[in-house]
Amino acid sequence: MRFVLAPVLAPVLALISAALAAGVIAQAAPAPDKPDPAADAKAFRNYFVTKFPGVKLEDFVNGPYSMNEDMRKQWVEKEEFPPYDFALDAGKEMFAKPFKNGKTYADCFENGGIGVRQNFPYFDAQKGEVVTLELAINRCREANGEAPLSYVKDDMASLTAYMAYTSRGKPLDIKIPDDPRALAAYENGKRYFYTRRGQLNFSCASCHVLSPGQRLRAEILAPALGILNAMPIYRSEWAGMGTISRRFITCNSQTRAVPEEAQSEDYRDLEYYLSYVSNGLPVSGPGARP
Amino acid sequence: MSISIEGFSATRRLVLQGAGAVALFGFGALAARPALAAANDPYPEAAFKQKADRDAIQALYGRTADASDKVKLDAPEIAENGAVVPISVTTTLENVTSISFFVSGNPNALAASYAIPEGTLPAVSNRLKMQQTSNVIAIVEAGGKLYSATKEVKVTVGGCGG
Amino acid sequence: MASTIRVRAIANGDTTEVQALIQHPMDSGFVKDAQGAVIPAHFIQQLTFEHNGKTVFTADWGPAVAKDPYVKFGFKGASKGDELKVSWVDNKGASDSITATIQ
Amino acid sequence: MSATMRRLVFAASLLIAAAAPARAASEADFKTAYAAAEAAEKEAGSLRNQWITTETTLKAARKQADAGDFDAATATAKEAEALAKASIFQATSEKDRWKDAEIH
Repeated sequence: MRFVLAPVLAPVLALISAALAAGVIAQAAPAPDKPDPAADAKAFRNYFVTKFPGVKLEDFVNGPYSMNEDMRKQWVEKEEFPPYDFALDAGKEMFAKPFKNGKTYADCFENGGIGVRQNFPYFDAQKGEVVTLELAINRCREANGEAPLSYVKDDMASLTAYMAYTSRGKPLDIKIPDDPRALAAYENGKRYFYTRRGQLNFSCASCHVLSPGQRLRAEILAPALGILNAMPIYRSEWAGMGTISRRFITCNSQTRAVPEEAQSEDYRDLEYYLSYVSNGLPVSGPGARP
Repeated sequence: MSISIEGFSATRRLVLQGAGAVALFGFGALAARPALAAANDPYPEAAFKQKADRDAIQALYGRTADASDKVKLDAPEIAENGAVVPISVTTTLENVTSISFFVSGNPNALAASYAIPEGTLPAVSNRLKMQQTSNVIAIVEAGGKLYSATKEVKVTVGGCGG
Repeated sequence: MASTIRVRAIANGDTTEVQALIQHPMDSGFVKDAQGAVIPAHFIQQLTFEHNGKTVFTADWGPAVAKDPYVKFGFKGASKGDELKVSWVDNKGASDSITATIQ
Repeated sequence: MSATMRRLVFAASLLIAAAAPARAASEADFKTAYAAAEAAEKEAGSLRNQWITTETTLKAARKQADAGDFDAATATAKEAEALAKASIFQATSEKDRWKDAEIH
C-alpha cells in the first residue's frame, strides 16, 4: 500500500495548486459568448508585449532566446551554422524529386509551394476542416499515389523545414472565414490551449502564457506568441528535427497526458488558433531550440 | 622518432612550430614538410582514454598547465542542453601550436584537441557534450609551454521547454 | 547522397574564416537505445583542413564532441577562389572528404 | 471559492481511499478492481483526457496479476482507478473553467 500514496498524492497536490492558481486567474473579465478571433488576437499580442516590454514584437518568434541573454548567445552561435542545415538540404531535394507519376509537391500548392508557409493552417470550406501544412503534404502524397509520411520527424520535418525557409520573414497570415464551422474550429483550438490536462494539471497556457522566460527544470519556457512561427525545429533534446505534431505530442507527454494522434482534430484546431493569434509575426522556421 | 605515443603529439606540435623546435631534434626533412607531419599525426588514443582531466592533460602533453588570463574561454553559464554546448577559445599568446578542450565531469575528460600550425589563428570554436555541471578547461600550448583557462558550466536536465 | 561535410570558407583580407558542420552521430558509447542496449561508440577521430597541400588545421576528436559536429577557425595566406580540402575519418574507419572553394 | 473547496474535498477523499488498509485479495478481487479501473479509464478516454500514469499503473497491475500477486495487483488496480477518476474529474471541471484562464 505504501507506494500507492506517492502517485496519488501528486495529482492531488497538482489539483490543489491548480485551485490556488485559478483564484489568481479568475480576476480576468468574463468570457464573451460569441468567438471574436480578431479581439482575441489583439488581446493575446497585447498581453505578451506588456509582459515583456524589452522584447521586440518580431523577436517573440525566437522563443526562449528572446527571453534570456545567456541562452541567446548560445543560439546566435548555433545559428552561425545551424544544426537544421542538413534537414533543409534534404527537404529541398525531396521537394524537387518527382513522384512515381511524374508530378511533384509543387503541383499541390499555390505558387509551387514556395513562400506559402505563412498561409497555413487554413480552413478548407469544402471539407469543413482545418488543413495544416503537414496534412497538406501527406494529402498531396496520397493524391499522387505515394504513402503518407510519419508526421513527427525525418522526411516530414525536412519538407516543412524547406517550405518554411522559403517563407522566412513573411508574416503569418491565417484567415478565419465567416463560417460557423471555421469559428468552431478556432474556438476548439482555443479551448484545447487553455484546458488543463495530464497528471501535472498543466494547460499549454500554464507554461507558455503564464511562465514564458522562466525556467521549468532546465529550460527557459517559450512564449506562446509566435511559438509556431519557428517550426519545424531542431531540438538538442531530440538530437534531431521535429514537426509541430511532434511538439504537441511531447508537450502532452510532459504533463503526463496521453497525447492525441498526430494531426487529430484537436491538434489541428490548436495549430489554427495558435497561428491565428500570432498573425503578423514573421515565419522564422526552421528553428533551433534546446 | 622513437618516442612514446603520449609524448608524440607534443613533439609533433613542437616540430610544427618551426626552426627552433626542429633544431632540437635535428630533423631538417621534417621541417620542410610540416603538413605531412600533421596529416600523419597519430590520434592521441591514450589521452582520450584517461578519466581525470589532470591525467588526460599529462597524457596529451606530458606536462602541467599554468592558468593564464591571456587564454579567453567562452562558455555559457548554464548550458541550454548538455548535448550541445558551444565553447570557444581565443588567446593573445604568441607561437601557439595547439588548443585542447577538457570537460572535467565527463567520463573521459579530453573532448577535442586542435593542432594550430603556423599561419593559423589561435582561436577555435566548437560544440561539446557535457554529462553534468563541471569545469571546462581550455589548454593553449604556446612556445612549448601550457596555459589554461577554466570555467564552470552548469548543466541541467531537459524538461517542458522550447 | 549529399556530402556529410558542409564548409563555409570566407576570405576577408589576409584571413580566411572557416566554419564546418559534419553530419555524424558522434555516439559516445555511454548511451543506451530504447531496448536498453548500449549504442556502440561511433565518432569522428580526426578532421583535417588542407590548403595548397598544407595542413592548416587538424582536429583530434573524442566522443564528447556534439552530434553533427561544428568547428570554426581562421588561417592566413589564402585568397578568394582557392580550394580548401576537408576530410575526416572515424573510429570505424569510415571517412569522407570534400573540396570547397574559398569565397 | 467553491471550486477550491470541491478540489480540497476531492483531494481528501483520494487520500482516504489510498490509505485504506489492504487485506488478502483473490483473483476475483483483482478482476473486479481492474474492471472498475478499466471502465474509469475508458470514460477518461471518451473525454480525451487520459493520463499516462493511469496507463502505466494499469499495466503494472496486469503484470502483478500475471505473476500471481493478487494483493499487489488489486491495490495497483485501485490506484489506477483513483488516477482515472482524477482525470475524469479534471476533464469535467475544466469543461468550462478553461475560459477563466483566457487572455482578454
